[in-house]
Amino acid sequence: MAMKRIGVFICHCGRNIAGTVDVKRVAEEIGKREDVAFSTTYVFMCSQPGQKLIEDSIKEYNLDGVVVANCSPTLHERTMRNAAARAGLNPYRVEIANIREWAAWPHEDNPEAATRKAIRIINATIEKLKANASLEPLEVPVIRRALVIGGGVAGIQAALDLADAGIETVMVEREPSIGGNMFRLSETFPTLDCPQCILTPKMNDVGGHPNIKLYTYSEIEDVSGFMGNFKVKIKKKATFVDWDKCTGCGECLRVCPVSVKSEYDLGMKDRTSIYIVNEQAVPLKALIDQDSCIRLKFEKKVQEGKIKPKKNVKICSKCADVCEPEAIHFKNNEEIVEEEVGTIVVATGYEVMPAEAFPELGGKYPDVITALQFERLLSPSGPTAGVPRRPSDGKIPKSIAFVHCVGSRDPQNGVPYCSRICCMYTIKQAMLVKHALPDTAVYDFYIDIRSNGKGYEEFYHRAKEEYGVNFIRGKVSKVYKVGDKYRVQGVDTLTGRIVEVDVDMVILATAAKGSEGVKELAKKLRIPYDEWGWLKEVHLKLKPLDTPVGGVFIAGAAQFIKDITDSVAQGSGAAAKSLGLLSKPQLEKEPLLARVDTEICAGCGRCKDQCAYGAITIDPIRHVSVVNEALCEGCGACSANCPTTAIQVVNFKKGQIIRAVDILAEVF
Amino acid sequence: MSNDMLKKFIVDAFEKGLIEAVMAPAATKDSYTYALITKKEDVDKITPIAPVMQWNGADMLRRITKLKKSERKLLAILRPCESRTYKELVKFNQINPENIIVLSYDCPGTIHARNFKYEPVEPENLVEEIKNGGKSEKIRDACKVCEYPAPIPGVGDIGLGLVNTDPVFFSLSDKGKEFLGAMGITEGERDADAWVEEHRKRREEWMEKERITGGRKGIEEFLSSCLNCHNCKDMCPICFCKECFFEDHNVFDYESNKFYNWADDKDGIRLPTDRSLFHIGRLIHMGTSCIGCGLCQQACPMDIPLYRLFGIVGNDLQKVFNYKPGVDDNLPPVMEFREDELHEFEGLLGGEE
Amino acid sequence: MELKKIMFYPGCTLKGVAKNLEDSTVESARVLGYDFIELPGWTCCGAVYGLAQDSVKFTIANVRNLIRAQEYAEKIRDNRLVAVCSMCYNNLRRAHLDVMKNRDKLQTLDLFMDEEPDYKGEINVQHYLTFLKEEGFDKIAENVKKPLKGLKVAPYYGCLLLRPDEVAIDDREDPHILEELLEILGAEVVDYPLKNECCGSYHTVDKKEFVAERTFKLVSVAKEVGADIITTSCPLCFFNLDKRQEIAKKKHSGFEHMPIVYFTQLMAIAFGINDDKVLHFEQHYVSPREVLSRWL
Amino acid sequence: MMKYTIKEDPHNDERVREIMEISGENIFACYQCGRCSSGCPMAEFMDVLPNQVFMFLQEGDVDTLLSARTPWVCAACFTCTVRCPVGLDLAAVMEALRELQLRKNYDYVDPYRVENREELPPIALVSNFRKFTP
Amino acid sequence: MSEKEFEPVIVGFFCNWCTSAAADLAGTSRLHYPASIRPIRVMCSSTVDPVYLIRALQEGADATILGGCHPGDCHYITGNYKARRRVAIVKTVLKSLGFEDDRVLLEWISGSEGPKFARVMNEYTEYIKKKGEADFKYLDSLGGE
Repeated sequence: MAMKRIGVFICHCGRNIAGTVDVKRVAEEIGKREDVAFSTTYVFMCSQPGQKLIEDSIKEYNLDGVVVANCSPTLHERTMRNAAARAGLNPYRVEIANIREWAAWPHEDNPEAATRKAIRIINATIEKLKANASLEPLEVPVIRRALVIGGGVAGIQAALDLADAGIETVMVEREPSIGGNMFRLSETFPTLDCPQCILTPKMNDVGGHPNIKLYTYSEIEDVSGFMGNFKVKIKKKATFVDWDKCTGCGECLRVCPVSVKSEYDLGMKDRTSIYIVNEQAVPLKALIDQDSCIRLKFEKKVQEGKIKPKKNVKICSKCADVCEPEAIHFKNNEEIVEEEVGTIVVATGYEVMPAEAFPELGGKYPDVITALQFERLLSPSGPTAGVPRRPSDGKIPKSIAFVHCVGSRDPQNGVPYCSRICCMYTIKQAMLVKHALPDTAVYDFYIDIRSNGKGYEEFYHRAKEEYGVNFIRGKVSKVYKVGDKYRVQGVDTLTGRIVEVDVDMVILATAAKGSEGVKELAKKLRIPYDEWGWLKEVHLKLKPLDTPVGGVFIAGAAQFIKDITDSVAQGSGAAAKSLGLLSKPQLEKEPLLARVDTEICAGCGRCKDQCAYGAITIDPIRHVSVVNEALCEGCGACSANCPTTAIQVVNFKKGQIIRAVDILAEVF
Repeated sequence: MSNDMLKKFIVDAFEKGLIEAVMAPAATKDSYTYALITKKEDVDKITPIAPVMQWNGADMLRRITKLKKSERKLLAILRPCESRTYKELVKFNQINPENIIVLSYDCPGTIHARNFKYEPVEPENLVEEIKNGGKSEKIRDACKVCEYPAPIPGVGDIGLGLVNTDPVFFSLSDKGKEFLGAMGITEGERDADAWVEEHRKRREEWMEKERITGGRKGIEEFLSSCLNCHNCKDMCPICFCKECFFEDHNVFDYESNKFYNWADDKDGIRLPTDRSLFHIGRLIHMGTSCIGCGLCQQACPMDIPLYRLFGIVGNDLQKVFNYKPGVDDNLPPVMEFREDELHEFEGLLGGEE
Repeated sequence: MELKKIMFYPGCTLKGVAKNLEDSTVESARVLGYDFIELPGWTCCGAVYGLAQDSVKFTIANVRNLIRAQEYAEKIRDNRLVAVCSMCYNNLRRAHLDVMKNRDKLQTLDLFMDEEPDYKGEINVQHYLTFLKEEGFDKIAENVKKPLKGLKVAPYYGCLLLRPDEVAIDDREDPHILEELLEILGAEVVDYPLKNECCGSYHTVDKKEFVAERTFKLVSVAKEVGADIITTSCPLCFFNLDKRQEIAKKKHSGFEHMPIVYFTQLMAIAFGINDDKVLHFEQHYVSPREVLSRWL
Repeated sequence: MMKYTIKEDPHNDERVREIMEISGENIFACYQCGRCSSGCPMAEFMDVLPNQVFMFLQEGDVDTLLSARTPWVCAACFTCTVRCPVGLDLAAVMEALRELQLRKNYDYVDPYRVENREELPPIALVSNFRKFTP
Repeated sequence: MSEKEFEPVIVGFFCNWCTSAAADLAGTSRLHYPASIRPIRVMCSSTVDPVYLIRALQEGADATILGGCHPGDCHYITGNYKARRRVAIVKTVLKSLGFEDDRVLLEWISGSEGPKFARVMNEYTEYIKKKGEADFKYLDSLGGE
């Protein structure tokens, strides 16, 4: 039933509105409407007395609808709705007419036009309000479990915080061990802690936590459901080893005859075909890489019919032969498991562009490597035990050049943004080189040093003053090999001179991007991402951890490149966000959702394909559309595509909008 | 002749157990209507190739199968335009194609239902005309400028060739191939390209000439005799809504002051107010899927040549999306979207800034 | 064997100081089955492309050349116009792309040249290297009679085959097309890091000392990476790298000469041609005869 | 070393604008990474480095550039253009600086004083004269 | 009507997450644009039924603007792409019938683009002012010549 006793409350907002808009005249004009029972103005509607005025008026005039004409609804819609609710009026019978940002301010040069526009906006709002339904928030049950995708430091932190709060948490990590990029690092700026010392306790906590269910070497296959009720399919990739039996003793590694580049060491070291990622891996389990294993390659060829097995020929099974617990079975044990969770934290991290992407900077030479690769060479647990050596010949470098901003801040050849962590890790690496090799000369070619964190600027000065790192302001344009050396062709933009230096190694601080495959994951989760693979937050400043999909949060470098401090903070933040949802037995959901009038719906499916959330299905028996309210986000894409009024968003019905449009469009 | 042959084909199919029912036109006193038969003894009651198209046959199939798939094996004899409608309606979930075999033929076109009433034409006469590649002058506008007068591979299942040949059957789908095989019929060929091409040439010239231009004046004059009876919509097979948006009283009922305001502001208004908007709105809602059967025009009691409106604007819309309704396998433009497309519709002068 | 007719744009320099480039190009093409026909009525390409946005004067000569090619293309039914001089290639191709991208400019030009037919934009300007690659390098392999085994060659591209991006015949930072060709000729290609660095270009006219410095660097590095010889495709690069060694030598005592050859000369030699009328070694300041003696 | 007084907003400087118009480039996009200079084969012969050219322009000091050798030393090899992170066509800006002079009939090279003309490749001569003499 | 300077009526449909926010920001930044812009907030550009646009034009608007998030930035993931299809349909129908299709404007304006919002509103108003009254708004009336 259309409302007949509407109250209109026009805010002066001090002089913000009243200085331009003739609020008295507006109240008078609007008061003439038959359906308006009461209209008034007040200096600050959002103040306590202002709200009281609305509450009292609702009671006094028995109002069945309220329009508050004030500022943007993003600011005080909730305030006003709560005020109405206190007076017993359904909050969905309150609408905001934004006459400050949309009338008073942009037209402060023309008070007459601003006043007329304010009247028009209020009239249109009343037209829309009149057919508003009273609504109650929807209640959605909650599964009190959480999923964390990504086992880097942000994910680890999130999982531990959740698990410690008593939430059963599922963690899915793509690699065979958790630890992420942080575990690859040598030491961390600006404190120079070693991640092997500070991260392993946390990793072990995850591995042994009674509330954490860990799936490593696993990927998300499919996500369905909605906030509080997600169903997640997880693919456990084939390891060819029974992890229940494997003790991680490492005997198999000693006998495997195959040698391939180690992913964990970013190609700086070789590993065997059956391998354990590193000595501190969590879980500490062996797995076989089927692309390099002699036996599995042979078996695959036989299966494909490419070769016929000869009798009595023993194919390599050296690892299995030495495995006492008989864990190695060579069977493809890929498996899909299903988990139900209430919230999801996405902490998929980052990767860096490869050196090969920069041929002009010598990326094709073995001794020109990315900073992340160099981390392995600087790491005490790395292939060179922390004393950097040239990958090409194992020589100790007498001179090293670092190049900042390789691909970063370079929209033409890389990414437009600053990769944020390179300045600091380059300075750290320069310091570590000087630590390990005091006689080695270090040249650091930078454009700007960005050291905006606690203790960061001081750290930079230490490198300059105490460690003797040579900083040269100017971007390197070319690196090439001459004899045994690499010639770095740079510039010093401060003295205005061309600078050339021959060094033994060049470290490129290449640009960071979102992890590989994150876009596919984002599509499964229905969350937005940008072209470089960073996941998008709802609001950069105020909602940095939220995604538009309720119950899905992002943390750490998945959102944008971050240092460890920020990643950990975000991990905790996302955990807290999840806990907020999971702490309630029921979730409340805005009821402004699509509804189907089954009398009118012809079941054509035009709405179904418009729904980005998969909320619409066609009932095969009744042949009409059905909306899953838990999935619906209320965008209205379905409604706009419906050629009739069969599916509409509650309180945004077509008749309501058209009536508002009628007011807005009229010439008089 | 052709009809007799088709009837024989149908009897055969019944006997071989390949079908359990047939939907095809049947003569009435002054016209032809669609009929559903379930016994081979009833075959004589139908005229598979009829000179009038009172309804769009796909619309009839919609009625039969919308709620549940066809319970029996049904052979539907449809004109090429109807079989395109059939394919389009399957996409809109209005027809369940299971258990349906669609046969279409080189269509001689149909006579306007009202003209036929006063000046009947024997179906075989029309078929005779196309055998030599000609086409009667009496047939409807939409038929004269039909884009697809011949069966289209992938649309329907079985084709019957009549142009430049004695009747030949050929398959249009795997289902049709199987069917013909089971019937023991060898597939034939015939060359109708020139005949089709002629239609298309005529169509282009016609579209150029008959386009409604001039904006308000053009459309108002074109619709000046419109009764707002909505018959065009009722006959449109693509307008399958249960209740038309433009008939929703919640949306379109107004209090009197609104009417007076309009009259004040626009120096007088025509009543009813939604005459042109109804047609334009219908174009917006369904134009991308307009098959061009022309039944809107035939249904108009005031003889407004509506095919000039729906056929031509529909064609323009379909060009934008590079979509041929009832022919393409992909979804109708209103059911999908792409991330990188249509940039010419963005911004002030089209395209990026 | 019937030779396939292909339009060839020689450019001014090939008609004079770079006879060695012209003859070795035409001869090597003949071995491969192409008759390189000089584009009738060609005029100078203008050597450098005008970069001012508000001027068309540098485009006009090249569009006229393209119109000439358009006329002749109809006769031989092949719209490819092959140039071997990097500058000519760069100018013609950029003129083509420029007017195709900027139709207003083309209209202005058409107005300028009202006596000429309009340019329709269908001429495919190619560098000889691209042409060869498109036709298939295996054809070359079939014709190698004297593989240049053991000859250490530094491939030098210079600027204009690789920059700006829209006319680049290969990856601008790490091109390989010349390497591929040289390997097919049997040569040992050295990794020459300065292969895409500028030789100093036309400054050779009034700032030859600068150019000599470039030559010194380019030749020295070639030597350092183990090359016996540098190969190039541009007559200006050739001149600078070859002739300016004279000044380089005067300025840098330790400097050693290195012969410079066109890649087409190496092709000709590998194809078994040993004729001074084709190779014109007399035009070289640093004679390559000694380095190449094993194959001559 | 020197003091330069900025008298008006360089964004409004007529000559800066003219340079932007002739070159079609927004010189204010430069953020001084220095990659143009470090890659420039002729940089060692320049009195103002390419990156500095942009700083001078951004400060509105066109005079210094008009009397500088740099634009005339640029060989238009496009190394800077293709490597510029913000996509500036530096070669076109150098050309604009030359054009500013050439359009005032300023002679930089006298063709009659070129030595050994006959041994020089015609493309070198043509380029040289086209760049330098109006 | 004709004696006064022509003040166009432009109805703007602004999506809640981007263009409405941009309008808020333009207001907060005190950027001025003509009061001829008559705004309505909708949840998403994809929520706008093409009939709304046609309706606004017939009711008296000289032009309509549909403002949404930039491609790839839609709060509802892909709403703006759907909106673009609908605008394409409306514009094509208008053009096909000989109406001016530039009376419907589709713009991507993000929440941070207050200045762009004001600029588009100014430019479009100016543009429509030059064009004069819309033919479509007198559809089925006796006036408007």
